[in-house]
Amino acid sequence: MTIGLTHYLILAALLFCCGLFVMTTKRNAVGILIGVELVLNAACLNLVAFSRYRVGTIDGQIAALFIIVLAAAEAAVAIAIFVNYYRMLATIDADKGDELRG
Amino acid sequence: MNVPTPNTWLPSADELHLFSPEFVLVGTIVAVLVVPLLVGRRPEVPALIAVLGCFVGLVATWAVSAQVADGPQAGMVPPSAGATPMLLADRFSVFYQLLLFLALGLITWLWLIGVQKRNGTDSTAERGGPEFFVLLLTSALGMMLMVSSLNLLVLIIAIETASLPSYALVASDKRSRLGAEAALKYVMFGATASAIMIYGVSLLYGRFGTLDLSVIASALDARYAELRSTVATFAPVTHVGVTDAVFWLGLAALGVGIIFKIAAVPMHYWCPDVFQGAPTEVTTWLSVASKAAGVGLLLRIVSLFTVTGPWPPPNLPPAVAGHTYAMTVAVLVGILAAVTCTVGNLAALRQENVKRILAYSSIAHAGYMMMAAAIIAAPSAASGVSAPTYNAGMAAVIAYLFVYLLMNVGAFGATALVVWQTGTDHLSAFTGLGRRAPWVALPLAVCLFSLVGLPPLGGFTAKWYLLLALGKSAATQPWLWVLVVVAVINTAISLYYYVRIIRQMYLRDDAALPAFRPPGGGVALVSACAIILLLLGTLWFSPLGRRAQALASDVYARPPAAHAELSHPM
Amino acid sequence: MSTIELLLITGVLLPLASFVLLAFVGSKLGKPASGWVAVLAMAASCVLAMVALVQWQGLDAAGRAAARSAPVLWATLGGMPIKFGVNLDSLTLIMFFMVTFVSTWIFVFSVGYMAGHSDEIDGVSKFHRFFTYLSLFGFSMLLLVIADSLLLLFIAWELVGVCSYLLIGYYFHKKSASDAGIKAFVTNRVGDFGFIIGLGMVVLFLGDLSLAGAAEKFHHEFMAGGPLFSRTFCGLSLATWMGMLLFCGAIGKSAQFPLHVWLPDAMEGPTPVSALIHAATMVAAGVYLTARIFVLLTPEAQQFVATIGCITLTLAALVAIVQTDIKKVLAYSTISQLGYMMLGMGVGAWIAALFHLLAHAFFKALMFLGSGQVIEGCHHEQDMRKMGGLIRKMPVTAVTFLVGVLAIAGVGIPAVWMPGHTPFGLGGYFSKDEILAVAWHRVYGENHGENEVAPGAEIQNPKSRIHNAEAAALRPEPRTLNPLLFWIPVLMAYVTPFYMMRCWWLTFMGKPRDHHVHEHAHESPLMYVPLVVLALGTFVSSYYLFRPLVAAAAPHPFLTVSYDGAAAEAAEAHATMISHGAHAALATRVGLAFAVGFVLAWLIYRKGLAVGEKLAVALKPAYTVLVHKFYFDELYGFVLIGGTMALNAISYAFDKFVVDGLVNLSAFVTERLSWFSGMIVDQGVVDGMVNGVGRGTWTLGGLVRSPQVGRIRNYILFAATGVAVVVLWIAFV
Amino acid sequence: MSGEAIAFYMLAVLAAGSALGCVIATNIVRMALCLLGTLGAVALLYFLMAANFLGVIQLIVYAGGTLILIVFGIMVTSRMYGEKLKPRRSEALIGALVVLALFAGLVAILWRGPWVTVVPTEQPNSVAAIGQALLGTYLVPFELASVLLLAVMIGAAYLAQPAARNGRGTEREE
Repeated sequence: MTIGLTHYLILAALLFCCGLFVMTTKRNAVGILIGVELVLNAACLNLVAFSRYRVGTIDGQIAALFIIVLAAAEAAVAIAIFVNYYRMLATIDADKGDELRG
Repeated sequence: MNVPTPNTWLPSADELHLFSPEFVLVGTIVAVLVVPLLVGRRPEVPALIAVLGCFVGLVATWAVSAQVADGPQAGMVPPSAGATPMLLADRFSVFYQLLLFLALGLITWLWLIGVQKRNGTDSTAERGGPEFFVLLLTSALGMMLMVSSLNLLVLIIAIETASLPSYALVASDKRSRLGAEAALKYVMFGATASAIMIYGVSLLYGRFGTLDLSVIASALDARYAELRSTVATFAPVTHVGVTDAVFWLGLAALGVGIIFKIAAVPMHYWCPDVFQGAPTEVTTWLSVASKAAGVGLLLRIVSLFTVTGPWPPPNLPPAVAGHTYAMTVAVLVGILAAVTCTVGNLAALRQENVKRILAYSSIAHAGYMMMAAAIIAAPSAASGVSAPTYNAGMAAVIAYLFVYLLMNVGAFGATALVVWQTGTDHLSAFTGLGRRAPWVALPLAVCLFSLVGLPPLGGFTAKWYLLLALGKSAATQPWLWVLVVVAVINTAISLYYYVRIIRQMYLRDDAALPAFRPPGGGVALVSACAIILLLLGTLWFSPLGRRAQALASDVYARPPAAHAELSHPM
Repeated sequence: MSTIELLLITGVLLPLASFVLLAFVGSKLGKPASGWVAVLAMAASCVLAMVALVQWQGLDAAGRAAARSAPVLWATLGGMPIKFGVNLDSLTLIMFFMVTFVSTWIFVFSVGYMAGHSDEIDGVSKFHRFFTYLSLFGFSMLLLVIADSLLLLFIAWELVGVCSYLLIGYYFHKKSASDAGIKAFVTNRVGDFGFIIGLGMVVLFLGDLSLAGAAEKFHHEFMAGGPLFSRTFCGLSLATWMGMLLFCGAIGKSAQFPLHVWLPDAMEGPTPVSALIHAATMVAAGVYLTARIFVLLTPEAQQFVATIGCITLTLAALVAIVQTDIKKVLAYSTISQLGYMMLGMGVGAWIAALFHLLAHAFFKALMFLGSGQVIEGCHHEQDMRKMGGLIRKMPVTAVTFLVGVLAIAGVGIPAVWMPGHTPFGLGGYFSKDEILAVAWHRVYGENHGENEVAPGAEIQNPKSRIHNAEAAALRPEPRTLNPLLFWIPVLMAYVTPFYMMRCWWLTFMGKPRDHHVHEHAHESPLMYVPLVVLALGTFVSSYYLFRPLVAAAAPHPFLTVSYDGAAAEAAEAHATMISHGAHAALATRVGLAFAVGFVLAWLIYRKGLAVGEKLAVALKPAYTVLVHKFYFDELYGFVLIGGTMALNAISYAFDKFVVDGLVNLSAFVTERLSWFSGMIVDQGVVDGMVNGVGRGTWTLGGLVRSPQVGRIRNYILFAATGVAVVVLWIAFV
Repeated sequence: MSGEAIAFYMLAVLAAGSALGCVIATNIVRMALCLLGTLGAVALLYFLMAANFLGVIQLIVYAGGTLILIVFGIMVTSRMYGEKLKPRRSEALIGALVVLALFAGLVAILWRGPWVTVVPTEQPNSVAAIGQALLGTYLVPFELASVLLLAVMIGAAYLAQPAARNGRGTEREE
């Protein structure tokens, strides 16, 4: 059995779903961020797999490259906001921030 | 010295000129960073530079508008064989540049007033003048590129460029507990949405083998043509568009990112919380610019499906035409639009916080604007409608956005003045405002009535053009009537909560609350908005419509597949 | 722009100027001065209107046509020009005059009325604000009157709505007043909703929003059998729907069934506001609108209008019988009279309906101001049961009020009525009579050959060209109306004098029932001068001043029906006239209604006053009403049994028949039914519906925001659920 | 079973297992470790797909940069060590149901395709090719990303800096 596109896609889908689940269940804000990283990894895996098995250009790889950069940027901003949040509320529990509601 | 390899490429002067507004913005960012190092961190310095940048940017935009007068120009076409343009410049994107520069200028104004009014001088460093403007300008850059990108990768990066600085902006008042909470929610929700969107883009890449929107558009065309021939020979083919599950999945996931920017249902949850928690000038920026860019992007994406030629297609049985890509997208967008504006208006009814009311109102307005995106079929003479040369939906959105900018800047600006004075944004802070600060209350009332859409104000003009566009298209696509009815019902609902604020200002009073003198600059800002709204509803009623039509002419916003004039001889 | 137009436009702008002035420097002008500014502006408008009216009367047909100048292009909307101009015709002028005249005196009255009030609310003076709103109201109404485009009309319409909200809720610290303001506003929005959709249809199918242009296109469309007439929805042509939807606006503003609920509540506003809303401006706007869109109404739509009017006038008249609040009696009587006007519109009595509107404006303003005088004089006592015998303390008020009562009751001597002769009678006599006569004609009349148009002939009319075939299809033909639409209003014509006389008698005659109230009662000149003026106006403003002017403005002779006696105008040469038989029939049926009504009211309340004092102390008002409505109850019991509520009445009838006998039965049934229509229909069902919609929306609002729990993870979960649903849909559907 | 298949399955199990570990772990530090596992496995999968440069980047930027950032974030914000941040059981249940349904839907769609059918050619896959593409075809996103990174750095630095209270900023200058 040769490894084809679908294998990678299913793996990516699994990562995607894990990431989404992490985002919805982790109360630690950093945990939510980790979920986001998982989803982004799924997208990158998809892109590279398509690039490799179907398209045959390096476009997919380049896109994945940019997404890695974006993930880093996003993490930087998110961590800075977490630090700020932690400073204000003295916790990293995302559920504690529920003053804004209704 | 290395000899440049053939693939290394610098865009031509023409191309660079085409995107000079963006370059002006980048230049302003650098200036905002560098100049304070030279002259000191006074808050006026970065603001002044930003305003200056806006002016230069407007001039550049004007120059570009002359360049795109003949039609859309594709830009940044790489020299390699088969390469496709990355960016597009047309009147629609020029309009967005104009809008964003205008919004930038107004927000800068508001920020300056806020700095002076809110905390006194000792904390100006706290407000992070240069940092604030770097973030603001960068997000503006992202928003401009969102509307003019022709490539999904550029699109993603543009959206992130618009979003990431916005997250930071929400937390820019570092001593605000609510601001910190709002920023956390915003960044988390935004990261989720963009992650889903990126996953969707990866699927679209797999489906079409390209990230280029023009190629995707022509692939859709090809599929459409294939479909027509199939129908001619093997009728009936059912669910032609719907069988393409991967495509729809990718599109839906991409849509998640877009409607997150618009704050439409079901990705609207962040909006009220963030709008309430963010500093008011940032809220204004998000409600105006971020939303506007999202709507523009939606129109661009949706217009990929624009069916050129008569509608419904003559050789397609109506039952099948109902299942084409275009029809499905239109109906989905229409449903989202209807739900969005209904949810926004209903949820606003019971709010007690003015910023939150306005947040929900902005959700509702996003819904109205999305309705225009449901007008998808190109108007044509064959269907019996007199053929305008412009895209009615786009023209309506252009008019709407312009008015919306003024209404929201006015309403949020006045709210900001009250908030800075009283320290609270609860509805009770507005009690007796008609007596305490008549020059804030009156423009605010005008803006609110305009948000309702009462004549003779700009809001009415905007809704009028929107409903007119919907009604005209409904002549050939009767389902659009539903949207018209929903919009009208929603207007009636929305009246209630806007009038609540007005009632609080004029019909409630409490002698214990002192009158106050709002800062002159702030009064000037909100009054200017109110006066222009009044003019837009009266004297400038048809000029606005004409201008919007002109800006939406020549486009079905379908990116040109390739561009001969600008390709390089290299 | 002709002189007359200039006069009118100036007249419109004067109240606006007053509004702007008061809005900005009103607080500096202080208590009496700011009021006088508003009065001056309105009085100046009134003078201008009079000048314009005199000039207009001096012009012949050609001169009148020349006086109309082309409207100014304002905007072009998708190929449709939007033009604004003055809709110059006799109706505009007379309406303009009426609005300015009545408003002026109401304003004068207001200065007196508001001066007596503590105007400090939460420590902030509101006096000038009241006149600010009044000026804006006056401006909006005048703008509405001169508007020649449906769009401009709509704008003025909305402005009137906003002002009414502000004025009704003027005593905002009173929760009931604030709620009443909101109720008025929201109820009107319900009607406006239909209006807006109707406007949308006008834009789409006619492509012209000017009144004249839309009428022209409508007729053209009719001749061509365009989509407006060929397409149907629920069995009615789109044209009919369009007319009905446009009329929805009038339903809201003129407080027609089922949207009449706001008007009695609107009595929470200061009394001058009630007078302004009920007499000259807001409610009149609905009738005026109907008159202006009359040419866009198909026969089916007209029938709808007539039916609504009939239901309204019946319900309101019955409810008015049992009211004890003096202002509420007047409110219900207004609704009832508006019902008559709408009925008139619906049956084709265009001229009579507007005539009734104008006449009604005078005497209703008079009565409201009179009631304001009473309320003010009696220290804000509005309950008639505590009044009585006030004629000694307030002679001027009582006499002028009586003039109003006589006018609304339609006092006249029918025996003297002969075409061409001078009959005796007050405004309401002629107008209501003519409405009913036209209704009679539509039910039983015969079309005499003399009005037929030669085949193929085309009649030249200054307003529009109408073809023969169209005339045949759109004209209100005799014998096409449901007889109920004639008989119910006729019977209600007997109720009107009854409840008005009851009101007057309880208030002014008999022995004082509450000495505290009676001792302090007084009247002030500033407030009774307007009363006298309006009473004189009521005398003058009858047949010979208003009707010819209104008749000259009739939209098209083919579409309206009128008395033949007044067909002097050349333009009316081909109008549908009703035969003499109608007069004869009416004279015997309703001619002496006022007499019957008055006498019966006197019989009952003369006797009831003695008992009333005792009962007022015992606080058994419902019982008082029940016992002392003997003869009338019997009469109206039959009306209702014959009417739409037959089932209810019969069920009660059977219940009570055995026990109390026929007479008591009718009394009870009538009381029950008026209570029913008041409590159940008015406050229960319709209020419930309106409130229910409001509450439903409110609950829905809570529901919609309930996911906004404040926790980001849950937001993500909601969004993820949305995504999952979409994915599953794509995958498996 | 070919060597490629064995390698794929091992890496897939590692990636999926680490991802599931992220799901299960309640301790944030363990979650970060699991993320490292996933990132590494994905990087190796890139190598397997002959995207060597990308694999290296994944290791350097993602595992070496972003993850460090996350760990840094954890360290700064986890003063209350040992506090259990567990979601409610009902939330986890609903989340699990939603995600499982989503997974089923995704698999159903991904299984069917259709995907683009360009025959894969031998592609220039060297670092040089990628570099040229970045400065050629992808110049615009490249430059845009650099502006974005600049702004993000400034924003993050600004936010992470503690707020100066009572004009401490001016004190520092003195």
